[in-house]
Amino acid sequence: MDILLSIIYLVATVTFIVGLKLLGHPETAKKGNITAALGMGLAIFGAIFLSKENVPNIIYILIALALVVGGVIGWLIAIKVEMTKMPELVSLFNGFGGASAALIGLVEFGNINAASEATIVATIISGVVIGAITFSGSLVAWGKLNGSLKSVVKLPQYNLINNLFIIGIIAFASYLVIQGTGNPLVAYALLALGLVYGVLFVLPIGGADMPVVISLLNSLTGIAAAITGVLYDNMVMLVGGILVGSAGIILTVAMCKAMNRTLGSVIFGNFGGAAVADGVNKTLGTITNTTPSDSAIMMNYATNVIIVPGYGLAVAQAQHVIHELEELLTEKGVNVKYAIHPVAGRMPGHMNVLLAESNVDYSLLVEMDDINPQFNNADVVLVVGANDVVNPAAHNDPASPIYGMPILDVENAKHIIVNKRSMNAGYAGIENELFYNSKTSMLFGDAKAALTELVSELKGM
Amino acid sequence: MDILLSIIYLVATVTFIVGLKLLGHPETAKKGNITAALGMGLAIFGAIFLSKENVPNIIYILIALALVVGGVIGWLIAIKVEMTKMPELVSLFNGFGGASAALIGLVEFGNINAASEATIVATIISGVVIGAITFSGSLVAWGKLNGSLKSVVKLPQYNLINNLFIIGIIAFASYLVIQGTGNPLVAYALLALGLVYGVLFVLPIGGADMPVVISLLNSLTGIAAAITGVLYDNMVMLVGGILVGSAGIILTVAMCKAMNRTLGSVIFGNFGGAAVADGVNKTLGTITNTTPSDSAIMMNYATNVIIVPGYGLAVAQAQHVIHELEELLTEKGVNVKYAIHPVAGRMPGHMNVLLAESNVDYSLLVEMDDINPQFNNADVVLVVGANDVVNPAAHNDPASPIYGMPILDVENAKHIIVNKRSMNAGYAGIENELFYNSKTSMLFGDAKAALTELVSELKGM
Amino acid sequence: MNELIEFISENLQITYILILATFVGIEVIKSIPAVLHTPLMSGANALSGVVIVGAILVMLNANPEDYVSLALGFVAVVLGIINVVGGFAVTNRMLQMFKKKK
Amino acid sequence: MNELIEFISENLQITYILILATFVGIEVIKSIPAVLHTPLMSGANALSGVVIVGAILVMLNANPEDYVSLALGFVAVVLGIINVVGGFAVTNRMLQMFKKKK
Ligand SMILES: NC(=O)c1ccc[n+]([C@@H]2O[C@H](COP(=O)([O-])OP(=O)(O)OC[C@H]3O[C@@H](n4cnc5c(N)ncnc54)[C@H](OP(=O)(O)O)[C@@H]3O)[C@@H](O)[C@H]2O)c1
Ligand SMILES: NC(=O)c1ccc[n+]([C@@H]2O[C@H](COP(=O)([O-])OP(=O)(O)OC[C@H]3O[C@@H](n4cnc5c(N)ncnc54)[C@H](OP(=O)(O)O)[C@@H]3O)[C@@H](O)[C@H]2O)c1
Repeated sequence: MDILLSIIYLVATVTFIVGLKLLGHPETAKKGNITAALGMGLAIFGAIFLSKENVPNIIYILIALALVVGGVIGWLIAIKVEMTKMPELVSLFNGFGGASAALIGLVEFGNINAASEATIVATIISGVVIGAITFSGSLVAWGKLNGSLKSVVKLPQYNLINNLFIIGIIAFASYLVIQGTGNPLVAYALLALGLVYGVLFVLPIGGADMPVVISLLNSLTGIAAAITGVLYDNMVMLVGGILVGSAGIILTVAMCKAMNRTLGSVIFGNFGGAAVADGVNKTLGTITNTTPSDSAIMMNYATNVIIVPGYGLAVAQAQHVIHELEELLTEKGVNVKYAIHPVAGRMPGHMNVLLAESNVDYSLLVEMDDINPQFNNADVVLVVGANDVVNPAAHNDPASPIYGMPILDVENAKHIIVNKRSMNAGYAGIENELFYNSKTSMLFGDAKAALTELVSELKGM
Repeated sequence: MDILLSIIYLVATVTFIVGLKLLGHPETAKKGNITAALGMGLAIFGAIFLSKENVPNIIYILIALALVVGGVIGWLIAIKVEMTKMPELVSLFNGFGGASAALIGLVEFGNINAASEATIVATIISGVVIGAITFSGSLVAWGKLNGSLKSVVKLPQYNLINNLFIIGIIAFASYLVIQGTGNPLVAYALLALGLVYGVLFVLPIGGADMPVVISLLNSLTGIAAAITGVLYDNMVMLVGGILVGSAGIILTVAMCKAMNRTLGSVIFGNFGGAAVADGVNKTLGTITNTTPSDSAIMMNYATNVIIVPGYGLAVAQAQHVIHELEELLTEKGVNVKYAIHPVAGRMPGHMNVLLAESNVDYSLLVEMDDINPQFNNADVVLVVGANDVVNPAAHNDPASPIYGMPILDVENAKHIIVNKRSMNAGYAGIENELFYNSKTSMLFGDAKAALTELVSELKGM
Repeated sequence: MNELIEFISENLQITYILILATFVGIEVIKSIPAVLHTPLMSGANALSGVVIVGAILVMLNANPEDYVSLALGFVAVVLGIINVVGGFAVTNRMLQMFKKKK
Repeated sequence: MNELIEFISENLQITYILILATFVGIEVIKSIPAVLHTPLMSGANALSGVVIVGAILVMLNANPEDYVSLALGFVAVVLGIINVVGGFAVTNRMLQMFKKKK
């Protein structure tokens, strides 16, 4: 193997590790991304020009064409898409990576012959299957997130069916490895099985759990890349793939933990998506209604106001109005901050991304652990489209599915105004005692409409 | 290579990694140590019985003898030595590891012949040199810590001499690698050079900096082990050695950071050890003296007392008296806690180890970050033999060598009693404004004597 | 089980590399703040596009007459580079959102 | 420089192992509390005693008539095992000091 190429791959691998490390800290994250991207460029460059000599020119032309076409497409999608559509985009891209791995497997399958080693056959087959699963799974996740695939389709006994299905695939693949095969059609059969399993796997999982699923599928793509690396004895694919694979698993678990769930309950479905409200019959007391103008008065005379944004703010696309509200209050001498719960919304960092879109000053966004002691001093807390992340059941109802999840302690404030459209539950599908608290007033209505009214009332004061 | 042995080495390597990981958390540290020890036992077992067949019995007998003799010696030293003597013990053990690496190099040097590859020659030579440096360096560090080597010997221009010396060794070694050698005496020459350099390297460094030096030498031993691993193509030595090498470097840097020093200033000597008091001529005001009986009265009527132990407590071996004092006060209804600064004393964790020896309840030891906000509520702070860790210059004198080091904010308490023998400086060799604070009273005397008096006064109340 | 042992004995160093890389991946990621989960996922996704190196190798090794392999390889390269370029670009955009404004 | 490139090309996988192990060592240790510095140093010291494996190999490979090698190997094993046993035992004792009393 060419020594220069080896060193290029080595350098690229190191940039991947360093890039991932840097990505883990807010201050260095951008640098990390660029580092890893440079390493990737280097690896691609090396692969094209140093792997093989005497390649016909037509092949170089085709590769260049493919790179330009794909590169432009990827770039355009990436810069055009709205910020709030990013998770589904990641899913789509991830699916493409999986498809690429599956296609490589397909081609290499054609080169299998009776003399092929079992290890080689095993890597090719698992590349095809894993690639296919990530491809179709990612596409389903993408569809769910962007709304084209609304419903949660649960076959009866879907857990059993899925498990049997994957066991069947593994058995078939093992048979092929041991017996060997010459028939290229078998490769397409494996591909088809993988595709079907990917759909079956993701379909029953609730839309809100998709970030976790995407992270899991992402980890799988990494493993597919590592397998391809074993096939070609290529270190950058091997190490890079394993890195993504193991980092992805840890990330998946971390995401579940932040939502107070287990990976098992996400995959085998406990409450995500189609869950039914729990304990709706319990009498929790009465609720107090308020109007935009009353709310405006209250906030106008407050010293400290904390805004708690949630999923509803994103749904209503009310990030610009809320920013206007915050600026207006600040002008009037009110001290305004945003309380950011780590899993508010539907993806980690959702609120940061959303509010950044409307140019909210980053220093006003306060993380949960830092803001919690400040609720004591808050005169008014405005909860906009958030529900689970302010549900006191997490503290005091051991039977609640969110029991133990850290929440924003809005109850400690003097007054709480909650804006949502109805008394419907949030993601976890449970009642929220907070709404019945004597300090709480409910401001019903779509977030955008209600906040717009609030702002115009405030302007008139 | 025997597959079983490979797997044993693989498992041992994994236990090393997992062991180190577990060692990094207080709750799992003990498990980590045991995990790594089991892995080491496995590796040794595998090396003896699976590396080679048809070894004469006499050799097995000799190995067994060596293991028993060394094992018993190591075990006895380890369990007999006083807790406060542990750092020097680590240094001694580390020196033995280095010596072992050097001896292996010596033997292998005899097997070098004209046909030996340059890589092999290079590994053997560096094994001898690095092993020798760690051996003699560790012994000097050991001597300094246990007091048998008191003075800081600084040759004139020692930094220059040391650097020239090591460059000379490297040049000589490179020459040998390139030219090859058959003369076994050369090996002894290398050994001697390494031994001399180890002494030269450690001798000018102040005794108080020894923990840092030991950590650095420990890292070097790891590298020596890794080099030996390359020589024998032995993975457990290779990976284990590199792990210790890189972890040791990070640990060394972390230790320096906790003391607000740089590694460079430790090695090339800024203030460690022989530093002269700085700004002694500045007039800092007057000091207030107090007596054991006055101090006893003050503490008797306090609600909250915080004890700040420092290096002087260890010197005076007053850990038992202070525990008695604390128990007495607690009986009288006073709320007593210990404030533990991370670098109080002369090794990290020194105060924990010291106070644990006298059975102080672990939950009374409060780390700096947690205790600092509590000084506001403290009626009396009793500083026993601590100096730098309570020096406000770290906050407010940018010219001070300790500027920027986090300290215990004892100044916030209502009264401060400081026990030490004189107005002498501590490790950093600088004046301490705290002693001149109007809230501070000085209780001069050896810590053990003064506290014993204090306790008997208290008993009489 | 037997296959696994065989693989290890034949690829001992690869096995070490796999294990060490797994540890690096785990250690590097654990204990990162929740707000960075999404950019990190996106960045890791871009990295998994390294599979494009394999797609390039497929094309380089393909016989210029073997249209099926060429076509599959071509598609694989296109999809792979979309993953890489799009992945890094999206990550970069996300991270831009996190930077402190003055 | 040339030697380095030669070493890398001849021992490519070893190079990866070295680099990855270095990262593991760094990542595993960073951000540990200061009180654990001493036990950790002690534990790492015990681990560096892995050099005893080399000492054992020296003895196994020695010719029973070659007294010099045997003697040096013997001493190396003794010193190495002192480092290992003593190191783990001391670490254990230190850690015992840290455990919560009831
Ligand atoms: N961030 C993540 O990574 C992530 C990923 C997956 C799941 N999750 C989960 O998602 C939840 C996030 O909590 P959350 O408090 O942000 O949201 P939530 O608990 O899902 O509640 C959102 C609330 O917003 C209201 N809403 C919806 N549309 C609205 C509109 N147009 N105007 C005003 N209000 C509207 C809804 O009530 P109405 O229908 O009555 O209006 C709903 O109760 C957590 O349970 C978390 O575990 C988070
Ligand atoms: N912990 C570590 O890992 C480590 C390692 C190396 C260096 N260091 C450094 O060591 C220093 C530790 O600070 P520290 O406040 O604990 O100690 P310190 O600043 O060294 O001060 C100790 C004080 O104790 C007094 N003393 C000595 N013997 C005594 C006795 N028998 N009875 C009563 N008092 C006695 C001395 O004053 P008199 O002579 O007047 O009595 C001295 O001022 C820091 O600068 C730190 O950076 C720490």
